[in-house]
Formats: sequence, C-alpha cells, structure tokens
Amino acid sequence: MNALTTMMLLPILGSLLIAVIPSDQVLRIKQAALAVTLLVAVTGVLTWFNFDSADTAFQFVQSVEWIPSFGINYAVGVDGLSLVLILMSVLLTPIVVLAGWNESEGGRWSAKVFYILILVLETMMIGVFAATDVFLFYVIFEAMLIPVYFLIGGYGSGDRAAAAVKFLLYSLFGGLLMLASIIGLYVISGANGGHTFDIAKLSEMHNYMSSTTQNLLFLGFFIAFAIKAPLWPLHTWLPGAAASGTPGTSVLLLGVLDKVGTFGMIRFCLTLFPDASRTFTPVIITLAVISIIYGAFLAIGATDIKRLIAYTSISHFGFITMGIFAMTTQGHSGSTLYMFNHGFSTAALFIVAGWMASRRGSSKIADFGGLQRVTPVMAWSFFIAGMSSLALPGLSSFVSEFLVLVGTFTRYPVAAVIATFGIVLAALYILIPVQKALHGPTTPGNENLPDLNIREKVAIAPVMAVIIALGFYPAPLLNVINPTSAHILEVQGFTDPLPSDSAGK
Amino acid sequence: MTTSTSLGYLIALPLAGSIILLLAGRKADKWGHLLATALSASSFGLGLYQLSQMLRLEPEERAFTQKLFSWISVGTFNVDAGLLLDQLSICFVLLITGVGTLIHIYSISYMSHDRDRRRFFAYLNLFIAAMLLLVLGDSYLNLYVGWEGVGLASYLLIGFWNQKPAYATASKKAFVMNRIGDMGLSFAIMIAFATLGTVTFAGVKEASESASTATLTGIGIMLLIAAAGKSAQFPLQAWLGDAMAGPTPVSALIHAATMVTAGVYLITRSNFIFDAAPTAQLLVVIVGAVTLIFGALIGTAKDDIKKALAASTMSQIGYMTLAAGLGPAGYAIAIMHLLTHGFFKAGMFLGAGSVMHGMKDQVNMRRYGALGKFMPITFVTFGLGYLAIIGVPPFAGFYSKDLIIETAFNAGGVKGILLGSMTLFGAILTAFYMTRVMVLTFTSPERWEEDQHPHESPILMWLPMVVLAIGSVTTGYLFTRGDALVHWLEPVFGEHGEHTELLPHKVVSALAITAVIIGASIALVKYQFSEVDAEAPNKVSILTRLARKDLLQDSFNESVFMRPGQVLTRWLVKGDDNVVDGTVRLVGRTALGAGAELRRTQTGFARSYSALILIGALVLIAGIWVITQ
Amino acid sequence: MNPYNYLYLAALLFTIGAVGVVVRRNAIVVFMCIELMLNAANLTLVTFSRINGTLDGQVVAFFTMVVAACEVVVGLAIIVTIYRSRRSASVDDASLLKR
Amino acid sequence: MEFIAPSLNYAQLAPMLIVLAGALIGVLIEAFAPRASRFSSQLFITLFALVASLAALFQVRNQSSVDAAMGSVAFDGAGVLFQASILVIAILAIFLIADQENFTALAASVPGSDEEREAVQADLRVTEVFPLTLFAIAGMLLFPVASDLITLFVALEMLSLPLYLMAGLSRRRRLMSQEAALKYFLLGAFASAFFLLGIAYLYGYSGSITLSGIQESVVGGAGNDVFLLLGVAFISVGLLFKVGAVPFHAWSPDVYQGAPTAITGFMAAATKVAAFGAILRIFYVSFANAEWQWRPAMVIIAIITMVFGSVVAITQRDVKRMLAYSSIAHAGFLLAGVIALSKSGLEASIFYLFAYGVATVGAFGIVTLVRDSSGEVGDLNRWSGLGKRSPLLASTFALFLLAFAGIPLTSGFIGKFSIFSAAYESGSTSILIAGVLSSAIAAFFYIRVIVLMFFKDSVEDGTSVIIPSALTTITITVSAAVTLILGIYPAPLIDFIATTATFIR
Amino acid sequence: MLEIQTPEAVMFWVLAPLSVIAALGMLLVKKAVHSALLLAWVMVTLAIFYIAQDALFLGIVQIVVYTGAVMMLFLFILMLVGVDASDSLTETIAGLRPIAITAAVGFGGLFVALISRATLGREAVGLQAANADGNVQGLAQKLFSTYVWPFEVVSALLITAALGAMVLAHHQRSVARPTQRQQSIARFRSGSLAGAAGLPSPGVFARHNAVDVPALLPDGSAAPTSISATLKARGDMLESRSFELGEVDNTVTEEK
Repeated sequence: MNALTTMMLLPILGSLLIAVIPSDQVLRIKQAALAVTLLVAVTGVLTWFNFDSADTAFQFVQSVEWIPSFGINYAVGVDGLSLVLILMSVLLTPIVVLAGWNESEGGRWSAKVFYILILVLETMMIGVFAATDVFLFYVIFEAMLIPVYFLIGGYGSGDRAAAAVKFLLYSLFGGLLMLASIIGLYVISGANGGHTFDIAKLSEMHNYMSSTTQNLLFLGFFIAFAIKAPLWPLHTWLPGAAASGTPGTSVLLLGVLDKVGTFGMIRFCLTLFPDASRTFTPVIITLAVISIIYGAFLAIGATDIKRLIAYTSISHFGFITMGIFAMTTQGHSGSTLYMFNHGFSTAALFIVAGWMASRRGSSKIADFGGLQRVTPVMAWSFFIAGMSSLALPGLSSFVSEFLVLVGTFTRYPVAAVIATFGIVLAALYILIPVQKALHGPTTPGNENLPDLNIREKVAIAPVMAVIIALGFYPAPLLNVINPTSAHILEVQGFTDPLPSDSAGK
Repeated sequence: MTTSTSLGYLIALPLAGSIILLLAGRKADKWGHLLATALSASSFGLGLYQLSQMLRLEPEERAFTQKLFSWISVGTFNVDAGLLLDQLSICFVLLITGVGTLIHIYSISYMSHDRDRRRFFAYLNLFIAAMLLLVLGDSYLNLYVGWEGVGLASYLLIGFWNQKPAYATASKKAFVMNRIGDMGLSFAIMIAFATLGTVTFAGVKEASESASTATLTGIGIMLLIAAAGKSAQFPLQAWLGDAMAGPTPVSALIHAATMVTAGVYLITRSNFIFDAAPTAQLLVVIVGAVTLIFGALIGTAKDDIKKALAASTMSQIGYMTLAAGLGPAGYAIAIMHLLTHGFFKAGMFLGAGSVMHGMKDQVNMRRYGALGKFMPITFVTFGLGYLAIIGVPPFAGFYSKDLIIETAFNAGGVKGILLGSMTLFGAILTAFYMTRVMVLTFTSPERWEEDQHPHESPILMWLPMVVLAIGSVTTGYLFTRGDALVHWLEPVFGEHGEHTELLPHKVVSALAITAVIIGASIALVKYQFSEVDAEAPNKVSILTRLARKDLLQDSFNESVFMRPGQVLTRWLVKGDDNVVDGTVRLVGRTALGAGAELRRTQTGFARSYSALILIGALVLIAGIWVITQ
Repeated sequence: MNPYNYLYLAALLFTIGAVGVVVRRNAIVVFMCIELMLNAANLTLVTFSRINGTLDGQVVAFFTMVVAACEVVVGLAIIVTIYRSRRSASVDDASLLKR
Repeated sequence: MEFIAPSLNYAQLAPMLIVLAGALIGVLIEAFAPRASRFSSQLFITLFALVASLAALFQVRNQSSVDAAMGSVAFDGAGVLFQASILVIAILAIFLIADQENFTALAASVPGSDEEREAVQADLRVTEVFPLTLFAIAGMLLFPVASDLITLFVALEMLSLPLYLMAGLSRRRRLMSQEAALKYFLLGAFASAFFLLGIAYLYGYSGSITLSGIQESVVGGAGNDVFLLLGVAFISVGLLFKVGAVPFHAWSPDVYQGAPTAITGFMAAATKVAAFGAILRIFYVSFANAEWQWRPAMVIIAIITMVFGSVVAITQRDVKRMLAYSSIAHAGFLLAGVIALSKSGLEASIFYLFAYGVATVGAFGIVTLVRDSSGEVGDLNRWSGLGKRSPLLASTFALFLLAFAGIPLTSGFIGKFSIFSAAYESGSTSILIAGVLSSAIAAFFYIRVIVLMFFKDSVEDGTSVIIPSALTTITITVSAAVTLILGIYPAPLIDFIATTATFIR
Repeated sequence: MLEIQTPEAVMFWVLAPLSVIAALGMLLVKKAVHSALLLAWVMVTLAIFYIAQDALFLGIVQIVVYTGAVMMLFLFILMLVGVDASDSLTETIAGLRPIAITAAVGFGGLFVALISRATLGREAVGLQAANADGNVQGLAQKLFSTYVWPFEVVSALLITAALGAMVLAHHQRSVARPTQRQQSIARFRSGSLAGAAGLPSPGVFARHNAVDVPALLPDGSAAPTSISATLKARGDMLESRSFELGEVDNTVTEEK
C-alpha cells in the first residue's frame, strides 16, 4: 500500500480505535493515542529513508479517481518540500500528545474527543502536504480548520470561543478566496485540454491566462496563504488563537497548520502563477519585511507569554515568506528548512510555556519570576528553545534564518538588511521574558512550582535534540530540500545572482 | 595529517565538559569543577602540541585548514565546518586555553562557596569552546558561530547571579548590544557572499584582490561594527561596565583577556579587506582612538574597582583597535598588545577578585586602603600588572604600548600627529587611573567599613595570579626580542613596507615614559598624599561627574534608542489592536450594521412586502424600458 | 380603434390593483385588489387571443378563473380564520413576525 | 374542426398520478375512516404513494418525450431528476410532518379558547395535512416538467395553495402561524397575478403558450422584444417570489418562522427544487436565446440576493428566521446556475438543489426537537450549551450548518464548487466574486450558532431536547448521511446527473 | 385581418373609463362592501369586453362564475367579518404611501409606455377563423384535447381548495353540543338567578334582562312593584340603587 495513504489512514484507524474505548478509561485512550502517533511517526521516518532525494519528481505517488466528471483525483505524492513538512508533522504529533498529557482534561468534552480530533487532524496534516491534486488540497485545507476550531474552542483557555471563531472566520475567508481562484483555474483548464486539478497539468495553465487573470487568481491563493502563515496585516487572528488553544493545539497550529500557508506559496503560488509571482514579489517582500519587524516589536510589547510566542512566529513567518519570494536557492532551501526548524523551536517554546502556565495558573509574564532557581530543567528548556527562536548559531534556526537572509540579500539587499534588524529585536523579545520569568528573585507564587517530571522530560528531549543536532548538522534535511528547491526555481526560470564583483572582473 | 584530528578535539574537549556538567546536574557537583579544569588544561596541552608541530615547519607551511564536515551547502553557498590553524589563531588558542585554565584553577577556590559552582564551570568550558571556535573557524560563518557562542557564554556568566535583577538586566544588555554587533557581522557575510561568492577567509582574501573598493569598504565597515560590539568599542561600548556583574574570574577571562579582544582578532584576521579599504581602515582608527580616550576618562572617575578595570580594558582595546587600524604596520602590534594585555589585565582582575574575596565582596575602592600589608601576594602580583599596564619599562605593557604610540606617530601627516598625541594622552590617563586604583586599594590609609578582616587568598587563587604576573613581566620582552611576534605573524599579515619615521624610537619611548610619570604623579599627589573620602565627594568637576556616569553613554542609549523603542512598541501594540485588528473588526461591524439596517426592511407588514415586490417589478420593467430604447 | 387599447386598459387596471394591494389594509379588500389584477391579466389574455387569432389565450383565461376561484376559497378561509382569532381583518395587525 | 382524441402516456405521468391518487384516497379517508385509524392509514397511504411514485419514476428514468400529456408535460432527464429530488425530500419531510406535535389539534378553533384546549385533550389531529402535502407534492412534481404555461400556472397554484393552508396550522404560537399563512397567501396571490400577466404577455408575444413555441418566437420573432421582455419580467417575479430572491423574498423569513417547523422544512426544501426546476426549464428552454437581455438583470438579482441573505442573517436571533435568510442566500447561489445557462450549470443546479434540500429538511428536523414547555425554542440564545446536553444532535446540526456554509467534506461544498464553476465558466466573474464574499459573510452566522451550541454554557431555562420519534430520527439520520456522503464521495450522483440531465424542447 | 367596428369602439370608450373609475373607486372608498360592489362592476364591464372580443364563453363565465359566485363569496365573508367595517384610509406605515404612489405611477407609466413601444411584427388576426365552429366548441376542442392534462389537474386543485376550507372551518366537536334544555337547566342551577334569564338581546342599551332588575320611575328611581315579590323575598333582586339615574355612569367609553 502507498506509504502516504498508509500514513493518512493510520490516525483515522487510531481514532476509530479510540472511539470504541469507553470514555472513562482516559489513560487507555491516551496510551492508544500516543501509540498511534508514534506508529505514524515511525512510518514517516521509514518513508523518509525510502525517499530518493536525487529525484525531483513526486514520489510515493498514488492517484485514484475521486470525482471523475470534475477531473478530481485522490492524488498524493511527495517531493523534498512536502516530505520535510510531513516528517515534521508526524514527529511533532506524538510529542504534542506526550507533552500535553493532561491538557485534554480541562475541556468542555471528554479526553476521547480530544484525541480523536488530534488524530483526525494528523491525517489532514499529512494529507494537506501530500496532496498533488489541487482540489484534494483545498478540501483538506478547509476541513482541517474544523478539528482545530473545536480543539481551540473546546479545550483552550481564556476567551477561547472568540479566538476560535476569529481563527475560523479568517481562515474561511482566505479559503473562500482561494476557492474562487481554484474555480478560475478549473475553468481555464477546462477550456485548455479538459478539466483537471492535477498540479502538474495546472502548472501549465498560466500560458493560457491573461496577466490580469493570472494576477487575480494568484491573489486568491496568496491571500489565503498569507492569512494562514500570518503575514502582516492579516495576522491578527493568530495571537488570540495561539494563546487560547491548549499548548499542544497551538504547537500544531503554529508549527504545522501555519506552514500550510508558506508551503502553499511555494507549491501553488509559484508553480501555478510564475508571472504573477514575479509581479507581486516586491509587494510580498515588503509585507514580509514588515511582518518580521512588526511581529518582533509586538512580541517585545507582549505581556502574555503565549501571545509573545505567537508574535515571534509572525516575525518568523516573515522570514520564511521573504526567503520564498527572494527566488534564490538559498532563500528557498532556507525557507523550507526554516519551516521545519520553526516547527520544532516553536513547539519547544510553546510546550514549555504551556507547562509554565499550567503550573502557575497564568500565562502573564509578570506572574513569573526566578523560575531558574525553582525549576531549572523547565527554565533551561525554555531558554534553549528561546535561543533557537532568536536563531543562535549552533541551533537549528540559525542555519535556516541565515540562509534566508543570504539568499534574500543577493537579490533584494535592502529587504535583507532591514530584516536583519529583526535579529536584534529577536534578542530582545526572547531575553525579556527570560529575564522576567526565569531570572531575578523568585517571586511569590512561584516558590513551589514542580520541575519537569519524567514524562515531560521525555517529551521535550527529542525536540531539544533536533534543535541542537540540526544546528550543527543540517545536511540530512538540506540534501532532501536542495534538489526540490533547485528544481522549483529552475522551472520558474530563476537562476541565482552571480557574485557581483567576481563576475564584473 | 597527524594534527588534523586533534584540532577538533581542541574545541570538543571543553564543549564536552560543558555538556556533561549541564546534563549531569547536581550529581556532578563534586567533581565537575575538576573535570572542567582538566579539560581546559588538556586543550591548552593540545594547543602547545600544535605549536610545537608548527614550529617544526617552514613559516609558509605552518597554516593549515581542516574540513570537519560540510555544514551548509545550498547552491553556491557552501560552508564547511572547517578549522583554520595558523600563526594568528595559535596565539589566541594559547591565550584562551592558557589564561582560561589559570582562571579555571582560580575559580575552583573563588567559587567554592557557591552552590552553583558546577554550572559556573560548565559555562566557562562552554566559553572556552566557543572562543576556540571563534578563532579557529576557517570562514566568517564559522567565526560567527563562535562569535555568538561567546556572546551566549558571556550572557550566561554575566547573569550567573541573575537572581539580582540588576545583574539579569546587565546580562541582557550585554547580549543585545552584542547582537547589534553581530548584525554587522551578518551584513559583512551577506555582502561578501553576494559580491565575492564566498565566505571563507581564504576565499575572501583571494577574491578581495579583484573586488571593488566599495564592496570592501562595505564589508570593512560592517566588520568594524561587529568588532565594536564584541570589543566594547565606541559606540557600542556601554555594556562592558555593566558586565562586571558577573563573577570576577569571568571578568578576568571574558571581559579582559579574551572575548572582548575578539573584535581585534576579527579586524586583524580581515587585514586583507581593510588594507584595500582605506575608508574602513580610517574608521577603525577613529573608533579606536575615541574609545581609548573615552574608556580612560571613565576609568579616572570610577570607584568600583571592577568598573575601573573594565573602563581600562575598554581603553586598552581602543589602543589595539587603533593599532589594527594602522594597517600592516599595526596588526602585529595590536596582537602583541592584546596578548600582553591579556596577561596583565587578567592578573589584575584576579587580583581584584582576591581583594574582594578578602574584603567580603566590597568593590568600592574608597572603602579599601592599606591592603598591601594584608595581602602581600595580591599586592605584588597586582602591582606587577599595574606596572605593565601603565607602561613602565621593562614590563610587558611598555613594549607593546610603546610600539602603538610609535606606529601612531608614524602613520604620517596630521593623522600621525593627532593619533600619536591621543595615544600619549591616553597613556597619561592610564597612568593616572591605574595609579589611583593601586593607591586607593593597597597603599593609602585604610577606609574599611566595620567588621572587615582582610586576608590573603588561598593558594589556588594566588597561584594563577603569580603565573599571570610573571607573564606580564616577561611577555613584552619575549615578543619584541628580534621582533619575534611580528615575524611570526608575517605569513598572516604580510610584510609591511617601511614607513617614514616621524619620530625616532627613542624619542617616543621618552615621551611615553614622561606621560607615565605625569599621570602617575598626579594620581599619587591626589590620592596617596592627600586625604581620600570614604564617600565619593559630590562637589566635583563636571567632567568627573560625566565620567562617573560613563560619559552619559547609557543616558544617550536610553533616550535615543530605548525610550523611542519602547514608545514605538507601545504604539505598535496599540496600533495592532486598534488599527490592524480594528480594521478587521470594522469590517465585521459594518456587515453587522448593514445587516441590522437591511433587517429594517422586514417590517412585518405584508403591505410593505408587496410594495417591495411592486418596486422590484417596477425596476425590472424600467430595465426593459432602458434596453428597448 | 386598435385592440391594443384593451392592453392599455388592462395595464391600468393591473396597476390599480397592485396599488390597492399596497395601500389597503383590509385583508378582504387587498384580496379583491388581487382579483382585479387577475382580471386585468385575463383581459390581456383575451385581447391577445384575439390579436393572435388563437383560442389558447381564452383557455388560459378560463383556467385562471377556475384557479382564482380555488384561490378565493382558500384565501377567504384563511382570512376568516385569522379574523376569528384576532377579531380583525386588517393586514397591518398581523405583524408579529418581523425583522 | 376535427376533435383530436387526447392520448396520455400514463407511464410517464404515473409519478404524479400516483401522488394525486394517494391524495384522493387521503381525502376519502378523512371523510369516511374512523378518527382513530386516520392517522396511521394516512401516514401509510402517503408514504406508500410517495415510494410508489419514486418507483414509477425509476421505471421511466431513461425515457424522454414531449408528448407525455399532449405537450403539456416535457418528460426528460432533468425533469426526472427534479421529480426524484422532490420525492426524496418529500419522503424525508413526511416523517417530520408525521410528528403531529407540530400541528394544531383543531385548526378551526380560536387560539387560546376552551375549544382548542378540549381538542388538545381529546388528542385531535389535523390529519388533513397528509393529503394536503400530497397535493402540494403533486404540484411540485408537475411544476418543473410543465411545458406549457397553463400547466405551469396550475402547478404553481397547486403547490402553493396547500402550503398557504399548512403554514397556518402550527400548534404553538398560532397567531403567528395564522399570520404567516395570511402573509404567504396574500403575497403569493399577488405574485401569482404578476406570473399570470407574464403568461399573458408571453402568449401575446409568441402566440403560443408552449415553452417550445415561445422559444421559436424568441429565435425567429419578427417584432421587437418588448412583449417578450415584459413576459419574462412578470413571469420572473412570480418564479423568483417562490424561490425567495430579493426583492421578492420578504415573505420567506416571516413564513418560515410562523409555519409549523415540519412544513417549513418541507417547503424550504421541496418548493425550492420545484421552483428552480421550473425556472431552469423556462430560462434554458424558452429564453436561452434572449440571454443578453435578461442575464444582466438576473446577475444583479443573484448578487443582491446572496449578499442580502447573508448580511441580514448575521443579525438574526431566531433559528428559523436565520435559516430563512440562509435560504435566501442559497437562492442567490442557485441563481448562478440559471445564469450559467449551460449543461454544467444545469447539472450543478440539480446537485445543489438536492444537497441543499436534504440538508434543509434535516436541519429543520433538528429544530423541531429543541423545545421547552411551550413548544419549540427558536431563540438562538437558548440554544447555547446544546452541544453539552445532546452532543449528537448538536453535532448533526453543526454538520448541516457546515454544509450550508459550504465547508469541504459536506455536500454543500461540492454544490457550491460546481455551481460557481459553472457560472464562472459562462463568464460571470462577478457572480463568483459575490458568491465567495457572501459565503464568507454567511460563514459567520453559521459558525455563530456552532459557537453557541458548543462553546457557550447552557442557560437553565427549561430548554431541552426531546427524544426524537423514530420517524424524525430516520429523517435526520438519512439527511446527515446524505450530506456527508455527498461531501466525501459525490462521484456516483454527479455522474448520474451528468448522464441524465437534459432538457428536451 | 382584424377590423374593429365603431360600435365596439364606442362601447370601449364608454366602458373603459367607467371601469377605470370604478377600479380607482375601489381603492378610495372606505367601506369594503363598496369596494366589492365596485369590483363587481369592473368585472361586469370586463365581461362585456370579453364578449365584444369574441370570447363569448368567457364573458358568460365571467358574469356567472366570477361576478356571480366569487364576488358573492366575497360579500358573504364581508358580512361575516362585519359588513359595515370600514377602513381608515390614513396610512400608518411611515413612507409607504408616497412610495406606493410613486411606484404605481412609475409602474403604470412605464407599462403603458412599453406597450406603446411594442411591435409584434404581425397583423392582429381576429378570432373569426378560430371561432368558426363557435366559441364554445373551439374552447372545448382545446380543453378536452390539447389541455386535457391541466384540465384534469385543475380538479385536484378544486379538491385542495375544498379540503383546505374544511380544515380551517370545520369544527370538530370534542363534546356533544348541549341542547337548549341542557343549557336552560344549567342556567337555573347556577346558584343565582341572575343569569337565568339570559343576556339582553343585541342592539339595546340594557345590561340586564328585566326579571330581576327594577323598572325605573320617571324620576329615575326604581319602581318597587316592578319586581316579583317572590324574587324580592328570595333575595334574588338586584339592588336597584345602581340603576338610579343619579348613579348611572353615563360617561361614554369607546369600545375597542
């Protein structure tokens, strides 16, 4: 059976399994969920090893007719880009399950529902990256909002209902714009060789469009993705959603779901609308740079640790977007790697922030103080995650962030220069909460917080390991990413700028 | 190559030490410090071994690079994790591991009462590893890793006692200001890649020969910013004074001997860029000159012994930067001063630590006095360092500083005279503030607070001080004998052509010694032979007041960057809520409002519904009327 | 004379009926106005039947009368029912359902 | 003149004749059967008639002829599909209508009188609704296949009159119910008058009252188009009134709210199918060649309808009213299928109508179940916390709402996709954009209800969910299943529609 | 080829204005009954027009069915809800009247304008040919062959209407209607005789039947002899004081 389909089926089967376990056997449910997600992760890793990184075509391809009269297929396949993101998703899910072992219990519904939602979401996370049929992609893109919506609204904290609604409405709005564009594409494909949603065939449709049409269709896709990977000024749903969701949900939201946006920019915006992408590049680069700086400033000004992390993500997504539209191999590979790394560093930050918040009963930064003395392991975990977030060399994010900056600089030096100021702001937005929450005297209310237990340590350790290992040795990922990035740019007709001075003389 | 594997170990050993100590947790409390010291010492041993290997080879063949693995490779951007050992880096390796090991030893005793001593040693080892990576990296990007690594270690160590909010703030400040410098380094690397297509030292050196001056000037200026951040040079100097929040051994190792000199390393390492970019080079000189006076001025007014020494460090690095900015003539001299400074300043910091150790962590020099009697070894070792720094022959500082002053004068023209005078003035100030420190601490009458029982430090503390003191006495002579260091470094910096000598060597020496005498005398008159208040007097000159306030560097930063930044942040936070999200909400409210308005058409009266239908029909036939016209 | 004149007449009657639906409040009068509209439509049909020379229009008109009769039965039943509940046949009084 | 003996094709008319026969038997039962047995025998007859009708329809599914009834009925693929949809929806709705809790015990009694109380105590039932419903269904079956204007008019009245009556038969809030009947009747008759005038002018224009005759005149008319356009305009008033398009929509919120919920569900779903069937037939068959004249107006009406329905629905507080406005918005979406004026537009419309109809019946079925001591609870605020009390019911309702909103994996999405692509394919970009925007607005109020049910705490005010009767359960279950299946695997139905749906002239 | 003769034209120009005036009158008169009569008049004129236009059958049906039956039904219902009920013609819905008038003028104007603009591209034919076998026969031909299907379906419509009227009007008694005797017994057993005599008949000022209420003397005081002594003895007499003129509350309150 096809590896990707298997990976998508497993969580569904797992959720059915959980559905038959009685609701009161919470432990059994959790164990089942963990086992299933681990199994998926193992499958994911095996897929990774079976992947031929030299081949730039889609691999593990499967295509089954779904709605033939519309030319819709269930078609999956991965290249380096999607493989990396799928790997990230399947690795993060068991970590989320383990790290948020008890977060299902304060919700409106039972733990059972929580894990069913998580597993369904996992299927969709794999599917959304694996889909090579635009319609299938869209279906999953939209449908995955629903489990997240219920996860935030049902198990979150604070003003969770409002946050969930805002998240859903924003996303739906973007999704509907994308639907309009997809319909446009579909109609154009119908007039030029028969209705299809196959991404390979659709990627030739730009030859049949006027530039206005192409620009409009591009915008439909791009706005949807810009909402998903929140790009200024479409970001205002994120802080609320991330802060209100359970830490696990927020990890999946920021770490995986938002990546669908940046993933989509590469996979769809660039591939389907190469000319429009060129047209809009200046605007998008500008927005990305604004996001970087703006997100950083808002993170500095944030008083809530979860919101802070959400704002840092806005900044990071700015980097990713910038790298994508820089149209250089460094930018592209950097962005793809950045997606992976951001998944893990944000996961670490959010998981630890979640632990802090659940122990303290508050996520206000001001409520913490001197945790380093009380809970050294937790504090260290937060610190390392923070360092990764500010792209400290030696940790994974640095490689990707630097690649993005270098890749951007060769084509858009001004943007890169402004974006680089973001690294100073990054130091501020990480060190301010570190100083306030971890350092300083232990403030009242924090004296007796327990440090991480074994389960939590086991959950956070692999994240830390990935963060550090990839900082020193990113080659395994880059080897997979590079051919894909190069291929995409080649198809787009972009070549890296030559070094200006050595070329001149 | 037999030496190749051990290069990696050089870094790996201390790194392993830090990881083991951090992961092992409390279990390692008993033996952690010993392991760390041993690892640091073995790195030093490896360094010596490398040196011996190098000495066997011809000068031209001594440098070699070693590729560990391919680190980042995307398109044409290929960076290996590679190490470069040459004459320049071996100097640093030995300085770092040598002084580092001494300070490890010192810290065993100094930190023995701290419950987190293990953590402290882990940080120290981390620092050693990062610093070694900084000086051994074969490309700017590798250097960058070490560069930020030492920044991290420095942050951790400054904030080692971060339960005190002020210390936590100090560490954050250091990190952030360093990051500004790092940004410069990022820019430099980006420009280098974009214009030259490579980021290795060797590659850039080769490409720089054909590169445009504008490019190189750009890279040079960015490197200067980086150097300024790391080495506390004007205008990024403000963090160094606050960095004294860290335990004294840290100040000795990181903020005196090694890390802060990384900027000088960077500039000298990039000599090929600055040589081809006169504007950048001039800026280096200016930064160095300004800082040397700036630091010295601050040093004259500080009562906190560590801050006085920190100001002195700033000033001395100013000397080095200035020298490095003088081109081929100055690189080696800058390195020489760097090395001698490493010895005497580390020694003095350790001495200061020893004093604090004996004085219950009192740092206010106005509360010292007459300690020479009680701490003879400290007194002597500190005194030797003192003599070295103010430049009394034949101590180390005399040789190196003398050369800087001479080279400055020899820079030629107005520039030479100006720079020479500034270095001389700096020498006067140095002599003044160091004498002041010496006198206030050791020889003037005692002004202790109650309940002080000064005593000499234990052997583990004074032994490193003695070793460093010996270094501060001898190194100057050793390095200059037959221009040993200059020749040693020639393969790296290239031979420098002959300069027009503005002043003969002897005249410069005489001038320098005169400067020392002037500065020291004033200090002696002011502090040894007149009453010193235990409290800092308030009625002082405006200059003193400014100097006490670090020449308003913090106020400047606060009012120009921090406050506006905070205001901007507040605006943005508000703006995000009101304007950006407000727009979104407005859209929602508009829809709701429209709904509420349109809803009013649903009056509940059947007659108005039929009116609606009638109007609909009217509009339709009006449409017909229009299209059939 | 032109047979179109019947069309003008029918148009006027139809309009008057439509206005009556809008302006009169008594449900029965409103309904009578609707009947007027139907009659106007029938007149149109008959006229067109004559113009076209086919009887189809008359057939439609005939069906209209039958349908209208049914409509009257149902409509008056509804009006009577509501009158009995409310003691009022004013359509304006029936405005509980709104917005 | 020679008398031509009429010949009827009884096989093709059988679906309608069976339903009419069922209705007549129902009337006889009312007249002669003892009261105790009336209900069960009526239910049986009704169901039997509907199922038999469906079976009869199945027998003739592949036939097509214009001579089924002397040219009065066009029996073709599209007609079969409309009739089948109506019958399926009717069967589902009959199960709801069978729950006599919805209906007044004695329609003739004055609300609040002793007589009414006694009738309730005596457990009287208005079993006449069954034959009335069957008459309405017969009219609905005839409406979309009518191929001359007389039949069209008679069918229109035949489906309307029983609905006028049944709208007034609610058990609770009878004044409102009667008011609904009055409004529906008066406005319906008003619109019928326009419809009739339209018929007159079409007849005047073409000299024929058959659709094909009109089409011939449109193609080859000698005079100008004034009479044609008057006819189109006036007949459109009548038809658009039935589907609830702005500005002829005003009756629908009031009537939906006032009528017994089961009837509301029935008429919202089935009337829409019938009316759109007729609209599609008339515009596709007769007016297609005059498209440039009526299409702009239709586009404007469609856009206004979509936007108006969506925008006003946001502010609604009553669930039935909200669904009414939602159905207005859907009428706008469906008009896109009329505007498309292509085979794919027809197919999309049929799919959309079926999917929407089934979901609507299901949704209203659920509305009947949420009650307090005084009957159904329409106030949405009192629906809060429903998800907690009856998760299954709330989830099902949420499913229907998501289908209305057009979220992927529900039938609504496929419908929306296909209808908008059809509209866009025929060049109506504005429809596509307006549709997408109003879908975004519409999503807001659907989601608001979901939020209320799932994320708001319940108010203890006696609102409860009654245990649904077996019949209601069947309706809701089947509707939900169809909604889901058509969302996940619609291919068989789409293919069937594609092979079947044609209009003959 | 249609040729309209002068008599028809004269008739048209006489009757058409009358019918329009009647229709307008329908809008403007207060009483529903007047409206109904005016409508009947319009219908009759239309019947005449039908006949004039060779639609003899329709003309007769118009009079017999429409004017005769349907309008009678209207009148009947009008009687039921109060024959003298009159509409206040003041508009209560703000802004509706100007809108309605504007819309009506616009609608009517445009409508007429459009008709005048219309061309059919063919001559008016007239019904001579179609009515060759007689109008009724011609219609019958159509009705029973071409339009047999709607003709049959319309029967269902009639049944629907009947059924519908039944549903709304038919009272299904849950208990048997009490006979007069039962009612009478119930009245007398009610404990007081006050209700025994039943209520006064409509249209009179009395509020009680006379059995237990004293008559009033010219000065307005109660006449003691006007009440049976038995009743007086039994105490079933109403206190007459409340009926004395000075006590009668003669302020007029508007009935709702």
